[in-house]
Amino acid sequence: MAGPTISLPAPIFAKISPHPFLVRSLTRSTAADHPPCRANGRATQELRPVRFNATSLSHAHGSALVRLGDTTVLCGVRGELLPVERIPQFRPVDKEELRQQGENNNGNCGDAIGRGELRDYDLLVPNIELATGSAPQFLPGVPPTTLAQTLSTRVYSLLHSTGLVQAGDLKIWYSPKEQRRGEDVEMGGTGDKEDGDEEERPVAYWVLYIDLLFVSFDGNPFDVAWAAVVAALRDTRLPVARWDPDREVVVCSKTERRRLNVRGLPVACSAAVFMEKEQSEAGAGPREGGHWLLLDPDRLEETLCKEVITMVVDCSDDETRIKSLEKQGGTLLGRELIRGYAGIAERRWKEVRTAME
Amino acid sequence: MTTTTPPTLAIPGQLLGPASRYQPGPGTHLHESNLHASLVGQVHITQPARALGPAKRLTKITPAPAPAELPTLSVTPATQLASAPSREKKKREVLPEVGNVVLCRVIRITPRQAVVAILVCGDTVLEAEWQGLIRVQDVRATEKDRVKIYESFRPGDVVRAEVISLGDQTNYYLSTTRNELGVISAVSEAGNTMVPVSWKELMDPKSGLMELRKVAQPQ
Amino acid sequence: MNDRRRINGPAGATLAPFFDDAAPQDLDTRSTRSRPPNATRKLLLKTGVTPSASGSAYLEIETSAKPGLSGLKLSCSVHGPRALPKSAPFSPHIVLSTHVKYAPFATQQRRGYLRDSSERDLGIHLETALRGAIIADRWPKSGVDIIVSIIEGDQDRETSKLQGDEVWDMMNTLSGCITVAAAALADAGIDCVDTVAGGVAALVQDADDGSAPSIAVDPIPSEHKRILAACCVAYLPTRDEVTNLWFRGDLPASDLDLYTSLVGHGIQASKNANRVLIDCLSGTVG
Amino acid sequence: MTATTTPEATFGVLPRADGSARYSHAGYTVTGSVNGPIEAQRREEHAYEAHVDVVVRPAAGHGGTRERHLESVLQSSLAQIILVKSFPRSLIQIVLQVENSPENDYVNTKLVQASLNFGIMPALMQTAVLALLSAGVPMRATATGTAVAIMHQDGAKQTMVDPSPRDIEKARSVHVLAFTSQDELLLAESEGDFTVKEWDLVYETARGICCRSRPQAKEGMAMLLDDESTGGPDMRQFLRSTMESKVAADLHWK
Amino acid sequence: MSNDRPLVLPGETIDLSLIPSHPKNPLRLGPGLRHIPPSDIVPTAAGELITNPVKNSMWVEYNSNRYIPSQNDIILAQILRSTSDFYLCSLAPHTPPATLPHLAFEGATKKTRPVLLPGQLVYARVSLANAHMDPELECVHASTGKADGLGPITGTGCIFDVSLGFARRLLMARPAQDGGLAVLEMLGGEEGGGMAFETAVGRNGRVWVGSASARTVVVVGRALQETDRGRLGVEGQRRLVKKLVREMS
Repeated sequence: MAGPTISLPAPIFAKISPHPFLVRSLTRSTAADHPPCRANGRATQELRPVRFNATSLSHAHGSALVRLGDTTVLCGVRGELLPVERIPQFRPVDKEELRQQGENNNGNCGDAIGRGELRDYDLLVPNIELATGSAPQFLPGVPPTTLAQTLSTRVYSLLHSTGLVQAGDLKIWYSPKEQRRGEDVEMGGTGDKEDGDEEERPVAYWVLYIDLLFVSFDGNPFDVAWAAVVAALRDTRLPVARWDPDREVVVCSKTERRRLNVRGLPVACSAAVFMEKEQSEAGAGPREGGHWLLLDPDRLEETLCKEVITMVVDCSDDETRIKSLEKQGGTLLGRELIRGYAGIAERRWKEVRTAME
Repeated sequence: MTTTTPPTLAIPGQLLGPASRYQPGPGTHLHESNLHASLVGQVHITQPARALGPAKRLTKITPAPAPAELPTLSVTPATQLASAPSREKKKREVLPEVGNVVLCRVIRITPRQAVVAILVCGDTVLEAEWQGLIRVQDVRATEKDRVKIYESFRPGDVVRAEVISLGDQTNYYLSTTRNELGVISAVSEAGNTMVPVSWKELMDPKSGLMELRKVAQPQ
Repeated sequence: MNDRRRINGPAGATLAPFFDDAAPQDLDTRSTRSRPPNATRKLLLKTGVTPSASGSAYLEIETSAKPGLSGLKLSCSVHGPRALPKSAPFSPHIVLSTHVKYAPFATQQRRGYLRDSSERDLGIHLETALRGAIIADRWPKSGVDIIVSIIEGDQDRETSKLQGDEVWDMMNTLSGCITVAAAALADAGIDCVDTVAGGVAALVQDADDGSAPSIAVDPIPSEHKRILAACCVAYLPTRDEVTNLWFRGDLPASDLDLYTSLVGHGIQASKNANRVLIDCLSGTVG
Repeated sequence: MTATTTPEATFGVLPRADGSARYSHAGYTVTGSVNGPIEAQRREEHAYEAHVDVVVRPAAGHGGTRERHLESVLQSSLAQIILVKSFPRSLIQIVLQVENSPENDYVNTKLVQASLNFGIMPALMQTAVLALLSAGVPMRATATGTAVAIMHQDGAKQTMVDPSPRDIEKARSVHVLAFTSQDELLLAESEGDFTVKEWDLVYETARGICCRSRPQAKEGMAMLLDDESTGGPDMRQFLRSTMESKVAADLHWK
Repeated sequence: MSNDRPLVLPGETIDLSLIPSHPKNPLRLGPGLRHIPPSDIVPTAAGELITNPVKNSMWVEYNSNRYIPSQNDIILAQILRSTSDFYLCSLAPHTPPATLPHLAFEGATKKTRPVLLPGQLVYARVSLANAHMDPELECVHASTGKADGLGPITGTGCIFDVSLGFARRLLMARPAQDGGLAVLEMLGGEEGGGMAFETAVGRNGRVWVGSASARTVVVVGRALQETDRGRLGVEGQRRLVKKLVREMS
């Protein structure tokens, strides 16, 4: 809207024609001293600082509150017990297999067993709630929107593909020998004969309910949600649990708690592609006019962009590993741009790690 | 009854002064012949000479219009003050009212009417989007019977219009009959921003093609 | 039954952890009330926690000295005034809709995703409490959504055995909802005749020796042996009006003034909350 | 791989729909129907463009969050190649019914939920494109897609095209890429553990399958798919020859 | 497939040699093509690229089922209901209704306008079709004021759905020669024992068959639909007609 709307005050221009407004702020510098930037005052490559706030939720085993600009997510992790007899078609994995798994733990195939358990028994249950009044467009009291379902699915999928949590940590064993030693006295030692051959066996699993509550929504939900999941899992302390053969229940210690060991630190970094020219059928294709890669887009920018990219990287080891890549909704991000994007994701990883520690 | 001057800051329910000495403005209400605040913010006393800004349907508050000479008390939310930094500046929502000039975007057109989303009311950017209608008989003042909506508005156009009625449950009724009202910005079928050439024509500078509109006379 | 819009847990339901060394003497060693009977717990209130909303507020009741005793944590956001849905009929005034939802991890028992009856009750009580405060006819043809998320319920983690506590917890929760919603409404700039706040008072029995029960404000169920009755009051201080009153339990018929004085104490509690509310709101201006 | 290595497609399998196609490849068979542009319901109506609605129905059981995710990925990609701006306020509906898939979706007699299904994405994408073409929905371009996995066998890396679910289980990383007929990267989804170098390799492989420039010499006549060069079918040639035979049949009277 | 009618897919670049360049007439683009300024012409559908050097026009020939209204199309519409000053009619299932002004009939005035009931058929021309509005219809030539065959359809008959391509062939000046479509002539000729019937074909893929004998209507309708679905050549059509006639008698 070059012509007439220029005369209008900025906020009104921004409201009636947001796309041209963003184009203008990206092309014209408001003052000599600082270059053109996004409508939100950020440079195109500028990410909002991420903040991790300590939370104490007394009914959760782990929690985290993550802020990214005006997007705020609260994550609560809560463990509940799943006795093996409640699992249809439970097939126990014996110690031997696990030992193998332990050996080539870095190798991929070993994990497969554990991963299988996590998936087959649904031990990880992440869900994202947006309908908390976090933004005007999310109406309260309605079932999860496509966005919420998509986010939950992406978190679930990444949880499994990254092997952040291992089934071993969620498994509760019963080893009769160890537990009986104390009891031998009154059992008169006969016990060993009867069930000496009784093998050490898994009796239950911890199921982790990972619930994400959006307190405030201003774009880029996945990066924040994922960061909150990782932080909450690192904060998680599960009660030490053992099998009580007499009462035939799993009992937890009130005092003793064990920290979950979270493998690696995968960090998500998202961006959106903003086109100078809104694609029109009569006019030329996307190639006409300039474009900008807007890192960590806010709510307004997300409504003005179609093409998005999310890369999840882990730089804990010397070499940067990509854990997930999602690019869709456009044709502008080609091979070169995606290659280059890895560098941006690395930068983000460093920021998040420092913020987390 | 206190005769002290009104406070500078007010909280909803707070006593501001007697109705005998002030008349209620935005952000205030009458209770037992006293003015009380109904918003959080700074208290302003406007002398009658100066008319106040977007009136908040005073008729609803005072059964009988108070004597004109009384100064008006109003409470302005902090977020609305000029002092507030522009980043946090979140205008408090206002409603379109009869007589307001609004800016809206055309959503849908039929032979009978253009459906619009009202985005700006007076100089206030609205948080919510209120729906409005420009009926074919309200497009222009002359040759009303010859008006064709399709030759006056297209979806996506930004239109300056005047509120003529509260309308039905969903729509405000708008009019563009005055010269300065009508399309203020539009994109051609080819996707280029067009420039006005007459009161009923816009031109795509790239292709040179003309398109018909009810064009607002530049102010 | 699988919820197709969510990621579901195991088919066979899971069990909340069962604590072994949960000493049975728990009941006796339960904390006793340290505050005087007419004192409320410290309230923390903050507006503008959800920038994307028209108005918002966060409320927290300070956790008492005893560890594991969780204080109430509420987050409220207000959206509107905005256009009513197309289906809605014409309304000459603003249409209020309130939603109260527990986070799944907010209480002892893991909460479901669908609103249950207690959450609906809270919503209804909250609506009536607020309707009395809002100047509705300033916003014809518009609606406002008030959404309260209960991040943490007012509940003792350890006292799983004490049944019936839920009811009394809800009283405290509701009074919190009312106060936090009032702050969020003011933040949204929706005209109100006054600042409404919630307060709770209860008739409690602390000794077994049949001694006369006493009245305590802002009660924590686990701090009292028995709660006979309680009421939650939504009160407008400058107007001296009660916009909503919720009473549960039963009072001995012997003392007829008991009810009045119970409500009176509720109002006292509400006034305390109101002071915090006013301080919080005054902080946002000037 | 037990399943067909060369893709196959048939058209008009659902005569009631504006367009339809059944596509089978790598063990997946998907039937797609397209209707539109038709009148959209108010709530899903876009003022300035057509609403592309994608519905994915799994082979077994009801769709869940995983299907919603697949739908949104396909939706955002297909909306790029359909000329949506030409049909404001209207609806273009694409229903993709998975007829059969090599993996068994049931573990412990319950549906495996949520985790992304990379194997099936190319089949869904290809079916949708074919159904759109058969419905004559105006499009900016066509698209072709494929799945590639990186396997680690005794230390050695190797890429595998159209991996089976078993392979995907073992794979170090799995990738789905789709290109437009203008050789632009339309969709890229990857999961697992890989480096930029590895992704480059994957990109090359996928591009070879999706964007082989069509031999001008054989231009015109439908031909067999040459399957040797990059160890994968030539998707673009497949698309072209398939459409060729369909158009020829439609215009038999000429 | 001969190379003068090459297959094109959406987005493919068209060999410039194929684009007709007539000295005087401006280039006219038909369905299945879009012009991208300044000079690109790109297919939007999969089909055969047809060019007409004389008319200096080009389009993509393909068959489909979804009718998209375009100006001056002759269509068969069904009245849905009447408003104060126009009728709402349906051109195809699941599409927004088209408007037909009460006065858009030959010699129609406020008093003399024809009264049409829901369900009734009209043979009409698309007078306005664009992306932003629901289509508008007329049963009279705006310039001449004459109906030339347009208007409400009277007489006993029945409506049959066919593919859009088939409808276009029926509308050809010489269906038999240009469209390979002789089925109607046969039904009327000796193969069909000289049936008596009339048809009205709409570009929106609808054919109305009218006849005194209900049986004839059914036979003609079936003949058309089976020719369309079965993609029958002239020989096939002859066999079909014979078969139907046999079954009938």
